[in-house]
Amino acid sequence: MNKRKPARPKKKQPRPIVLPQAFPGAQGHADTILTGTQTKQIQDLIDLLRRNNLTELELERQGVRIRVRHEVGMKTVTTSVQEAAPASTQSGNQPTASSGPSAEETAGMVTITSPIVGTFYRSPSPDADPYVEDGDYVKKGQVLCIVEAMKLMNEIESETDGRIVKILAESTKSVEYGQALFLIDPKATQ
Amino acid sequence: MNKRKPARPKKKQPRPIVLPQAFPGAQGHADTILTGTQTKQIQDLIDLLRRNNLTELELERQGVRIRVRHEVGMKTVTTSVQEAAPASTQSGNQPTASSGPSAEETAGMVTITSPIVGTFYRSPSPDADPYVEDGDYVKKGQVLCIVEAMKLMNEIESETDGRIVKILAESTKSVEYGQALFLIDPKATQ
Amino acid sequence: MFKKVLIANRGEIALRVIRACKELGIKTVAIHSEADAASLHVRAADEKVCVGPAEAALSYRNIPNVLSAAEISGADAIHPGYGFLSENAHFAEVCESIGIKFIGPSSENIAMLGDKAKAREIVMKRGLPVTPGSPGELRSEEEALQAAQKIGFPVIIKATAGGGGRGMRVVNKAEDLARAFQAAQAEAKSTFGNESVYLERYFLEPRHIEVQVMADNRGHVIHLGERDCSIQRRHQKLLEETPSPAVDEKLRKEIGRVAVEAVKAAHYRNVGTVEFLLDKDRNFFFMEVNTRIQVEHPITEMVTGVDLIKEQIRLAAGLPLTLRQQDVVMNGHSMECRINAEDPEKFTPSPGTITKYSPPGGFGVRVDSVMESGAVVSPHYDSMIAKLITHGRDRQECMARMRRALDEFVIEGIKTTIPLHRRILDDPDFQKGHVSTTFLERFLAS
Amino acid sequence: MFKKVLIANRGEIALRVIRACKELGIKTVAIHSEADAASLHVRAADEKVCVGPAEAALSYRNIPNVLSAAEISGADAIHPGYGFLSENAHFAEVCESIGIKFIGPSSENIAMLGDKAKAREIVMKRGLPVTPGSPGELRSEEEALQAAQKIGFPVIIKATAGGGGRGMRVVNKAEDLARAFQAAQAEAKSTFGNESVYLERYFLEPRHIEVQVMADNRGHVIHLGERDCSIQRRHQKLLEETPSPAVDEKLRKEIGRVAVEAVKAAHYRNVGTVEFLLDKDRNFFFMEVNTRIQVEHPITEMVTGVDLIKEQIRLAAGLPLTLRQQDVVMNGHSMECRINAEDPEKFTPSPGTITKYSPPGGFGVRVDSVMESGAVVSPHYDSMIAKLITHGRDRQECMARMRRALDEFVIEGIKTTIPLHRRILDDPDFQKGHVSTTFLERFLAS
Repeated sequence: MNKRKPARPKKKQPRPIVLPQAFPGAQGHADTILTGTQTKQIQDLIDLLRRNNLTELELERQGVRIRVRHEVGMKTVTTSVQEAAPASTQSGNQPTASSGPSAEETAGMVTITSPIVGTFYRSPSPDADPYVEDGDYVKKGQVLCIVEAMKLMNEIESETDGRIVKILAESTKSVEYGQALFLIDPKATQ
Repeated sequence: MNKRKPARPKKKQPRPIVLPQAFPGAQGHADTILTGTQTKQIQDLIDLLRRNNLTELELERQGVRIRVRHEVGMKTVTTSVQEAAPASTQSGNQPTASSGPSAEETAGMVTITSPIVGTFYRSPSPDADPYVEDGDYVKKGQVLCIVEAMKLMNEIESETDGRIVKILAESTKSVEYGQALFLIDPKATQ
Repeated sequence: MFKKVLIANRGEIALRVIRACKELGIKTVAIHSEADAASLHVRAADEKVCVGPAEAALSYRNIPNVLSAAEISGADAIHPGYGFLSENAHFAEVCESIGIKFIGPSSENIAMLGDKAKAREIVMKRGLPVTPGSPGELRSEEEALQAAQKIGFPVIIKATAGGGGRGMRVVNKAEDLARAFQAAQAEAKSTFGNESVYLERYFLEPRHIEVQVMADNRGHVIHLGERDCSIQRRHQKLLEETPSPAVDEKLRKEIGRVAVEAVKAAHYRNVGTVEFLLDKDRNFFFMEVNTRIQVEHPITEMVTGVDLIKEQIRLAAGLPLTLRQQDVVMNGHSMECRINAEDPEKFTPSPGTITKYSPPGGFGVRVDSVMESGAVVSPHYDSMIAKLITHGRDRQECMARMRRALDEFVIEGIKTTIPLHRRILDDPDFQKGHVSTTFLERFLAS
Repeated sequence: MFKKVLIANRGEIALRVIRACKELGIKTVAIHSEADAASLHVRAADEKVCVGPAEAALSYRNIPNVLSAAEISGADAIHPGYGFLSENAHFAEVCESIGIKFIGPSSENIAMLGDKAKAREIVMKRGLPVTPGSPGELRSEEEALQAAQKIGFPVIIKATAGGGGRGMRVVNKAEDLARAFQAAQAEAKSTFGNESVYLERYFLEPRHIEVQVMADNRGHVIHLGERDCSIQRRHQKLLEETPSPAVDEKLRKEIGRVAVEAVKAAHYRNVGTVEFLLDKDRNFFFMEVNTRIQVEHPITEMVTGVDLIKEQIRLAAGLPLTLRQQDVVMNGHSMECRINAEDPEKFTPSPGTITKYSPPGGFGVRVDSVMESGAVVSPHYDSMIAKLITHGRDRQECMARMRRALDEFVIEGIKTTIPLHRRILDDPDFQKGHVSTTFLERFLAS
């Protein structure tokens, strides 16, 4: 057995595609929309934003619309870039080039992020049903997904009761530390 | 005879003091006020100004007050710094650390600048009277001073009729190309 | 050769490794904490993975996350840089076990040489000179006196559990030993709860001399000359140079031979550094082996022309040394000033945003840094933000070049040690090369 | 040694000279036009004098103002850089006459070698190889045929008053000569109003090889190896390297010897460059002597470790050479890419404000430039805004390093030739070192 292949049974999915620079979640079809040069240009926009202390910077070009927000009262560059990251991450799930959910959309939502680096799986095995689907109502402590790292399956639980508003990562793809996985509306009741 | 000494008779003035960095006209007593470090700090202020597209930047410290102006609508870095230069130049004639004449003061005035690099003399010889004094009325074409360069005495003439409002350079000191020598009020009539 | 290398580090050394990989045609994966997302080392890499929050223990030292990042990115090797996981034998071992090449020595090398007593033992067995000291704990004043007389005065009594100068006593003559022994024991007990003490030769004004070595998998070992790292503050190196003003061609050959022997005795592989104390009479004593690339490696690169990071990668890939000892030629002189984000007089850290950054340039000047205008110096990590390295035909030219490069270097928004380095460069003793590890202490006191 | 040097130039070469002066402990005076008041070269100097408006003829080439600036600032020497007044024999002569040292050769050297026919004559007299050609103007077709048959085909007919390719005809065989002769004469007459033509050997794919020389006042002359400057566009060098891929140790010795002989024949002093054509059969022919420091001097500095600007200053101060020929050792390989503010495809100038400037760094990378974020590239001057120089142990490493340095170089707000250099570095012929002065033309056409 190949030492480096995780010992996951019946695994048929392709090897996770590597995270492209500056777009941790922009995978699959999104790759064809955002080339390396474009992601660099976007990084430059982020730089531009933090240097100029802007609150928002919007760019539309060749059908790709990028929107980077910067909260008033931000202290450091680092934080501002972190703020920007989820917006670009979400474009990975929207390969038709619309922007990610705006701050208005995520207001009041709970974002479940990955606590480790690894591979994201929506179901306990390739043949099984996903743990949760869009629109499902979940309970605090309910398993939402698995992130596999070092051959270990780490179950990620919901931090809140609520309804799954959006699944932000793609099954079998790699996720970074802090990457947004689920958007949950805690105010939604069944 | 020393080849490098200009062949000016009865010359008793000390050899011109060298122009300190960033303060072409800040000579004599001004040297003790503005050290090399301070001029660098002021250069930094100018950099700050042009980077930030400010209209004015004022600094008061240890009795030295520096004021740098920036006209609205300036296009290039270069020009903005040139704009700033005359203000600092004038501090050479005001070793008591006041700022140069403001834009309001120079409005409507004609500035006579040096067309060459050389040594400024207010009189045809050390024993002679100055060509002009503060407050004198002058005619267009009247000799105002001499700028000596390459052993040649270049007479600088007034470009206008008017009254000498201010003499901006000190006799026997060196002047750059473009350095302001006299401020003349062309509207003043005798 | 490797196809893709993950760099398990941050800042200038991460960028240094990325540059070497690019020149070798190897793809790179940067890891970063949340605090470093905007760092130049992240943008310079082909790919990047966030491995944790700002705290290094949870990100750069987080072994599961670092290894997962290597797995998901498909990296076939990991370069650990210096610090963080670079001398962690367990990490190297896990890398080996999952088939990812650790770019450095074997985990056994790291474990063995990380135990300073063991390293000393190996080197002593080979008949090489180590700092003279008591074999172990001293049980009585008599034992202490015996050991001291064997070694010769002055000696220093140290707590075996010690550190930070506590429980230490310097003794200049036999009649002072008994009292110092008791005092050291008492202080050791009150400070560390353990009265065990030992004794070593005390060197008055030693130099810290280290020798760069390279070893391939076939057992060939060469050295690339010495570095003089005597300008230190509290064991933190501030300024390094090569060649050492105290080492001539004969001594270089001798100390180089001992370094190579020591490394051979340990069956060491890859790039490493053997550290020595050099006393005023030009006797040298083995101290330890550093099993990583060191901060000050660039000065050796400048005089030898050898890219140590590329060699490290090549050696880790199993390639043989491309140089024989006789091919190593030291040309001219090189110095490195470590530019730290610190108050240059009080040495208090000075994190913050760099409002203006303009590095020096021109002939013989090298800057290794990820700083730029707008970059943020985080309080979470080491304060070193840039390495300024100069090279000249001789020490004189090298110093003159460093002086003008320090004058050119513009870093605004935070305080840095640039003014301190200017002062050191202006010091007559430093200019003459008359330095020791006590230089900076006296210099700062004056 | 001089106390204070005025630098009669602008941009990167002015900064280069200021850096050398600082390292030698010499005060500096920058001159500048009104357009350059904010330039880094002005801020880097100890003093500065504005010498005129933006137009170079009225400022940097304005001899009275430049000399007055030296007088009022008390400078005892003037470094002319390259371009502007650097090869102006009259300027050098006036400097001499007023007791200000011109850092360069004597005015007689400049005048004599500035006359290309004269330089050729001196070198021929010494029995050294010059490009074969007709002795002077050709009066008739018969004279032309005689000369061509003596030299051998192909030949090129040129207008004596010519330039820019007008009045030129390449002739491959004797039967085509008569018609080409008439056509060239006619074109020369219509273009320059002077039908006088001459004839030279035509080289199909020559290399431009030049040899760096240094001569002191005692008649000692050495050379520092060659530079290959074959990558040119319309006689403008774009990329230079040393050693030349076409020159081996034997040829280097031979061409170096000829360069030294040529310089001795001209009683030349200070630093200079002897230019040669190298044909495909490795025959070389003297072309001319450049009596100034050249743009591409850094690559020679990188491989020899010799600071050419400092040597230039020392030699001008009357000091003897510090090196003998046998002390000159070429270590590794070096290349220079000239970064111009130009469209990389159309070569149209691209002046403007640089919005972001971030130079590459690390081992083996040198940048000579006065650019910075916010700097303005003026349309009044040469478009070269930076020189990117790399050094490696061999040509392969040097190229890999250049490639990654080009990738790292960020210049925004204007167009630059960086993309063109990337393409050249990726070209298989270039990578093999198979280049000639016709390389770029073909490269751009493909």
